[in-house]
Amino acid sequence: MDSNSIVLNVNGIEVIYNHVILVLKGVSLQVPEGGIVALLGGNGAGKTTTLRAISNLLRAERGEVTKGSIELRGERIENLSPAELVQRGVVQVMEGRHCFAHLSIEENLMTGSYTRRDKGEIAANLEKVYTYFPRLKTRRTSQAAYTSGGEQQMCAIGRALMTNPSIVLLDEPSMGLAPQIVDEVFHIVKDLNTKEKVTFLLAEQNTNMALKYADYGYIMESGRIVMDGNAHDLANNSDVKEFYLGVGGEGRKSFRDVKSYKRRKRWLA
Amino acid sequence: MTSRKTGDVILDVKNISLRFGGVKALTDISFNVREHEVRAIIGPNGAGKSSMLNCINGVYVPQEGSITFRGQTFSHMNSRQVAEMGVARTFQNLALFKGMSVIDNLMSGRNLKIKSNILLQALRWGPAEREEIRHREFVEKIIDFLEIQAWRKTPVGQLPYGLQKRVDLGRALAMEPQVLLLDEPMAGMNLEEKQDMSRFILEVNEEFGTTIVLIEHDMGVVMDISDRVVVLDYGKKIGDGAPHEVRDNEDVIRAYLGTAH
Amino acid sequence: MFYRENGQFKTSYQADQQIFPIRQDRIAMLVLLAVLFLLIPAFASDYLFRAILIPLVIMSLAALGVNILVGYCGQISLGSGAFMAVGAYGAYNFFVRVPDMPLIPAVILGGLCAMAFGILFGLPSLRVRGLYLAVATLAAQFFSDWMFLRIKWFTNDSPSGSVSVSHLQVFGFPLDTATARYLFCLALLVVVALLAKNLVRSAIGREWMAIRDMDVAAAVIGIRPMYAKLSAFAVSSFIIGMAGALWAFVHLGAWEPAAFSVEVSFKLLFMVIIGGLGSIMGSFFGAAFIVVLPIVLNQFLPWLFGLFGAQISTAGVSHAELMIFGALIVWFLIVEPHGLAKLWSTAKQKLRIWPFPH
Amino acid sequence: MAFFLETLFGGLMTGMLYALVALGFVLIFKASGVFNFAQGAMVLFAALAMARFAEWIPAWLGFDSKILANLLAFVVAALAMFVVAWLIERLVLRHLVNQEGATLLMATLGIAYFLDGLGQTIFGSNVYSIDIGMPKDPVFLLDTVFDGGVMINKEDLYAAAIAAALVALLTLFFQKTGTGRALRAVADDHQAAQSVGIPLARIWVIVWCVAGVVALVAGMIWGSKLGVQFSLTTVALRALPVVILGGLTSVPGAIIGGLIIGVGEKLSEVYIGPHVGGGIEIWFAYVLALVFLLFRPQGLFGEKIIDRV
Amino acid sequence: QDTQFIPLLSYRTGPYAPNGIPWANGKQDYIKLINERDGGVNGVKLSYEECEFGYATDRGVECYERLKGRPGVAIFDPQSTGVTFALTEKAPVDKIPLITVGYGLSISQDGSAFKWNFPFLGSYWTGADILIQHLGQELGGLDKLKGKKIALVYHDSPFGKEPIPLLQERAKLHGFDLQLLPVTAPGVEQKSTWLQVRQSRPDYVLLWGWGVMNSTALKEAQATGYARDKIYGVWWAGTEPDVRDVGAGAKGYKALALNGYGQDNKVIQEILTHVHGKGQGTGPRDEVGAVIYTRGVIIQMLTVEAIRTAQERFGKGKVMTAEQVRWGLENLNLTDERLRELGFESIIRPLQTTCQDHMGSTWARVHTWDGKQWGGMSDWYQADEEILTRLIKAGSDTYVAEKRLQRRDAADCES
Ligand SMILES: Nc1ncnc2c1ncn2[C@@H]1O[C@H](COP(=O)(O)OP(=O)(O)OP(=O)(O)O)[C@@H](O)[C@H]1O
Ligand SMILES: Nc1ncnc2c1ncn2[C@@H]1O[C@H](COP(=O)(O)OP(=O)(O)OP(=O)(O)O)[C@@H](O)[C@H]1O
Ligand SMILES: [Mg+2]
Ligand SMILES: [Mg+2]
Repeated sequence: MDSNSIVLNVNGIEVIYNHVILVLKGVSLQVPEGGIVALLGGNGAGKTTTLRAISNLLRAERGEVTKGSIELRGERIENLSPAELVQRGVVQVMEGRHCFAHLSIEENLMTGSYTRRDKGEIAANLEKVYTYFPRLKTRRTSQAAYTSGGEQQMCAIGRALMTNPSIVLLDEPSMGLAPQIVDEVFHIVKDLNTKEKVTFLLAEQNTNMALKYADYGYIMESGRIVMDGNAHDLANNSDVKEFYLGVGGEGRKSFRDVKSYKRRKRWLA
Repeated sequence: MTSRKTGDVILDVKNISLRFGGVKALTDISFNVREHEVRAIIGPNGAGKSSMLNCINGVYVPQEGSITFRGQTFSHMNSRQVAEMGVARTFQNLALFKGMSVIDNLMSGRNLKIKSNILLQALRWGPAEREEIRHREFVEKIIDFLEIQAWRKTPVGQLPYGLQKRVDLGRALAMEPQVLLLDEPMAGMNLEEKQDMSRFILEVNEEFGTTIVLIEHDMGVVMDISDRVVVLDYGKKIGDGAPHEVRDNEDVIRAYLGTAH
Repeated sequence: MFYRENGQFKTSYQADQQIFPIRQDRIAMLVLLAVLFLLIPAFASDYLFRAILIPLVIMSLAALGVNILVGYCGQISLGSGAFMAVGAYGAYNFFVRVPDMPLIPAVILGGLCAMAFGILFGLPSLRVRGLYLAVATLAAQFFSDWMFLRIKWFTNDSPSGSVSVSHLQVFGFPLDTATARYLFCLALLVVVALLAKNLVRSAIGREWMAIRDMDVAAAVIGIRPMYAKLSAFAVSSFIIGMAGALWAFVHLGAWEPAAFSVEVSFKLLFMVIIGGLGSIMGSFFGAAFIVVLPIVLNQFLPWLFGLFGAQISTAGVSHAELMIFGALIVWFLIVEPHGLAKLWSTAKQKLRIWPFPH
Repeated sequence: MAFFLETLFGGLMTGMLYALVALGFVLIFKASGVFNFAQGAMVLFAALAMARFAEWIPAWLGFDSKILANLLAFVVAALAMFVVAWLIERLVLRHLVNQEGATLLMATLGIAYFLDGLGQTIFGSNVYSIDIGMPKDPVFLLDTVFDGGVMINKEDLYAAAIAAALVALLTLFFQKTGTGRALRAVADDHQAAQSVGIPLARIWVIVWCVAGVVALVAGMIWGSKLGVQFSLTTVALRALPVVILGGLTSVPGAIIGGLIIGVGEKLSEVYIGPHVGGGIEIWFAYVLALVFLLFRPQGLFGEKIIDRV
Repeated sequence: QDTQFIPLLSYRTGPYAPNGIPWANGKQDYIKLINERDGGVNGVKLSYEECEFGYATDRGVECYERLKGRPGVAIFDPQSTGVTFALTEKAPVDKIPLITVGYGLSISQDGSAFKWNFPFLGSYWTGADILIQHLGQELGGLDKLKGKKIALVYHDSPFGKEPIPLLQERAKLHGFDLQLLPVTAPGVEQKSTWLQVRQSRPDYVLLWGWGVMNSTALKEAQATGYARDKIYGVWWAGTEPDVRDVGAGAKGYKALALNGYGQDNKVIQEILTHVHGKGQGTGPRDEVGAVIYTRGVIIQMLTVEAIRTAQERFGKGKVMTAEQVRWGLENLNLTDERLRELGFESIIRPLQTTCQDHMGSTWARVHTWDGKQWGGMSDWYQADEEILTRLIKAGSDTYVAEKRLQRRDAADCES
């Protein structure tokens, strides 16, 4: 990766929750300007934790970066507040939606424009979100708590877009979305990326989709990066194929047929 | 679809309509579930799938329609009755008991079966303790089955999402249900984990003959493991049939699948 | 270094389900009990008993009761003072109206009165939740304040409304020394704590916690919210009622309704929050914090100032005491929001992996 | 009839005074989901500051205009409340982001103790008076219609007017500005609010400042009625059913709740009290609030309690 | 052990601090005076320690437990009704006398049942009795009370409820109407109480309040237009903090005066010279001689005189045990002459206690607030023996029966 185009540089960070639970054990990753980087890995690998460390939402979870550094365009950001990061264009879409339950969908979206001052810009952003997610427009007056899971996910993504970000940390955007909308979300990502040069770091379980749209990928296991490479290379790696894409040697396996047989991942050896 | 036999209709949903103020979550939905089958419900976001499950287990009260379970017809049941009749479920937005350990979460699924009264429990004396241990043994089986031994005593709030989903399933299984309602059990999982989950579901279905109603957005999973599929869109039923029939249905493609599949 | 659980394998679920599955914990517990029952009575002064230990033990009992309701079942209650009052006056009425009523049955009957009262004021919990429920319980509090002031029958027609008891005895032994009183309260506390611990790790305890954590899901797995909530109110107010009876009979001897005012309710709630919601142990820590700390500060501060050659007036001490107490509460919460019990278990966790940092 | 009217008016006026204290609770709850146990302590602290500075400032500066003294004292007391708010955010709230309600409640209790101690250390524990020239004597209206007229207390009338104005102002603030929305967002989910760039620190300082000023106004009016001394903190306990009845999150709810509670407790004490020995108003207020809650568990104007799986 | 220890319970913080502070200061200053001027009691220096309890009963009991074991401890003044009730059970066990000047249990005047309680100078029963006598005198005879209406606005606690039996007795006797209006503690909200007063228009209101309740009551009376000069307070409602904040609004309000006050009294002058003059005053100088400050001084004087009396019997110049002090308390005889010597002649009336009578004197006066200060002292009244004795006998009989006590016999009186 070309080092001077790096916007986000995470360097050997260690994260501890609650003073005792060590979760990240020296994670390093780089996100280039205008790139889409995927962060892959199983449950509990530490993807969310990595994103939280970057956006500094960690403190609210009683977590702490104890080693390493995080730089945004050369500036150390470990001590900036999340709000200051949003000012600098870094926004995180949190896993599990976290919509403001008592606010209507539209109010939820409008909270995203808190750091924006220009009325015209806000209106335009709102319009943009509604064109991306027409479903939200029809539900705009409902209280977020009473919308369906997928609608809330859309709302959370839309809310982040309202901040006019330059870097979006997307945590499991496809979770709970219908296939059609999943496609759409990734299209939107691509769209923003090419048209507005928004950089994305996305943690995803849907490896298939993620590698299809990303330029570069990191794979995490139990708090470490175990593999990284171009999206294309990763997609062709045989381990990745078997464990994350479901296409072993003999093509896609049916979910009905995977029985107890399991091959150990090489990097766990 | 090997050794299992699907039996008679065990659950019959008739003309259910559900409204929240102006929002029509469900309009005149009817479908049935046969014993021992895996029945999937699919549909775009906000179609009313979760609401449908909520009607079945008494969380929501539909304005119209009735539900017949094992020959008994109800317009509304309370959750307790539903649970007593052997219907268990998992939740889309995890509804685990966050402050409790994994074991306690699963044990709470067995509460309906516990007979000792409060005094015996306080003394933890003879029969009460034996009963507790009996249930604990059952729960341990589920823990082994779901491969979550290592987290037995962890408070579930601290587990990663995917494991929480497993615990949620475990809690439902602990009820030894005849019908198991699963609301997006595989959301937020990677392929390997989805495979595990599918395996769990199928094994439950095959070994205990549990009837399964499944909401899922991963079409791969739905196509592979379900016997019949209902498709909802904006609260209306737009399709019902075997997976491949549904997949080729024009309406379904337009409303839900999009072109790619 | 020697605090390890590895090497201790459980061969039965029974063994695994013990209250203290780790051997070192069991030994520590036995030592603690020995200290409490044998060592302390041998050495403690009268002041320590009457002013600190007895109130501490009784308040621990009450906090335990409150914790069942608030910590385990998640129903915020500010009516604990009322439950204590009902327990105290209930026991009192049995005590003076039934000839030769011994202490233990009176205390238990007082607990039962509190239980009935608790269930009555627990009814709104079926509909009202959270802070809103706190108001329902405050209604109980103010109602009981009024009731024991106004309805003469409860106070055996004493004109001022204050009542007193004497000639306490347990199984024929008079409870007249501080040591005897302490041991009596402590024994009751140990028994109740054991029963309570059994309850919270049994089916009913799981029902309470399920209701607390996610009531809709609890209903779906067949837990009846009504039964769970009301049983929590019943058990909790029974224990609080007994504590109230002890507070009145054993600690105060003579009391007026103000002894169970709303401040007591608040204090009890604070004990369980600062100690740790949903932890039996936490109730004791919390009680110790709220009961003992102000007294310690009160005596320690003049000494501290004296060290620097400064004089401080009693008013100054008690203002400083308030400020330090407040600051300590905040500080502990920042260190560990889930209370002292959690802090304790984190410490144990660290000890277990010592000398490695994580 | 005249007496009934007097009781009614008395209740309404008392209710407005409760509402003034209730407002402080509502503000902070709305903005952070915290039930601020320190509200009573803040009222006392603010009132003490006002009362004492009104004495000290003229002494320091050597003038004796009462109006000027009160004015300056108000400003200085408000500044003191700003400092308090800022410190609370810095030292307490900032470290408790995303914690549960019970934890935060407890923290405000710590703050309450601290303020009680601090206030008495700085300002003393005696009775002090705030004299802002409120008229103390009653006026009698409609004396042509009723024998003896209908008595109304002017002081209450003024106080009620101030309370109403404050409420109108705050309602506007919440409804019409983006800040209002941000506050509600923060109350719902601290972490998510942070994630979209809402600066918690600033929001909290603002809200605690506003709550501090509300406490000051409440303290000033109650203090002028009762004298400034420790028992002012117990006024918070009287305001509690008001907040709950009106809904923890509703500014206008505080007023309506106040009026209902005020009237309810006065009528009950005057008409039912004598038959049962009197002294019932405080529990009656709570029971009244409870009855309303049974019909609307979130209070009259509170946000609906979300209940969904 | 060479000093006599006097524990001082006090509340300089909390809801009742405005009254608690001068009270505590007076108590301390008198001890200082004795040590400074006389070098102690017959050479036995007095030591003391203050324990702050914020008017909370449980903290008060803690203070008691903490201080009761000190060497040379003489006596306790619980300073609150709640603590008095709690200690009444404990004192006989610990053998420490309780001195409650002007408060506490009315029936504890009966020394044959309450060996350890000393409600000197008056109880709420004597207070209520004197108020009624005063009203009778104002009207020109107790018989004029017939058909009158008197409302009792009282602090809803044992303190406020104590006078009720006596007033009921008197109401029966003279045929006046007694209306009871409880005020929930601490008494910051009294609108409905005073609306009821306005409705029933009683001829007089008796105010049995404490702390903030008093000033609130007077303000509310003003706000509802009830004439302040028809309001009569108990002696705990007749001090400076009760009315200072109301100022002119309370003009004409009257209250019982248990004691004289003001800086002219000799003892106060001596405190000013020997204590404040040497920079050792506990509180501000201008508070010396205030009503409740002086009450503190009286309490301490009674304590000191009890020690002195005990020394007469058990050995001059020795530190007395609490039991011996109790004997002193029971055998006090403060004649006019003695009071003059002590500088108390216009503060209290002569006082003599016996084994049966632990009160010693039931005299009190009524004074008036003129908008700026207390004054306009009436003559002394003495409570009606006949009524009191009857009530006390009945009350203490019940008590003795309930506690299964023996009334003290002549031998015990000698001990
Ligand atoms: N607040 C917390 N307190 C304690 N431990 C935590 C906390 N949050 C996460 N963890 C632990 O940190 C580890 C990594 O969690 P993380 O959520 O980062 O994983 P993830 O890769 O995002 O997983 P998933 O795909 O399930 O979202 C897990 O083992 C989890 O138990
Ligand atoms: N309690 C409620 N109050 C108001 N509206 C509701 C409520 N529950 C559901 N709805 C609405 O009903 C519709 C159906 O919701 P439901 O949760 O059943 O959708 P779903 O099919 O499960 O969607 P998803 O796949 O996104 O989870 C949605 O538009 C939702 O907003
Ligand atoms: Mg994650
Ligand atoms: Mg759904």
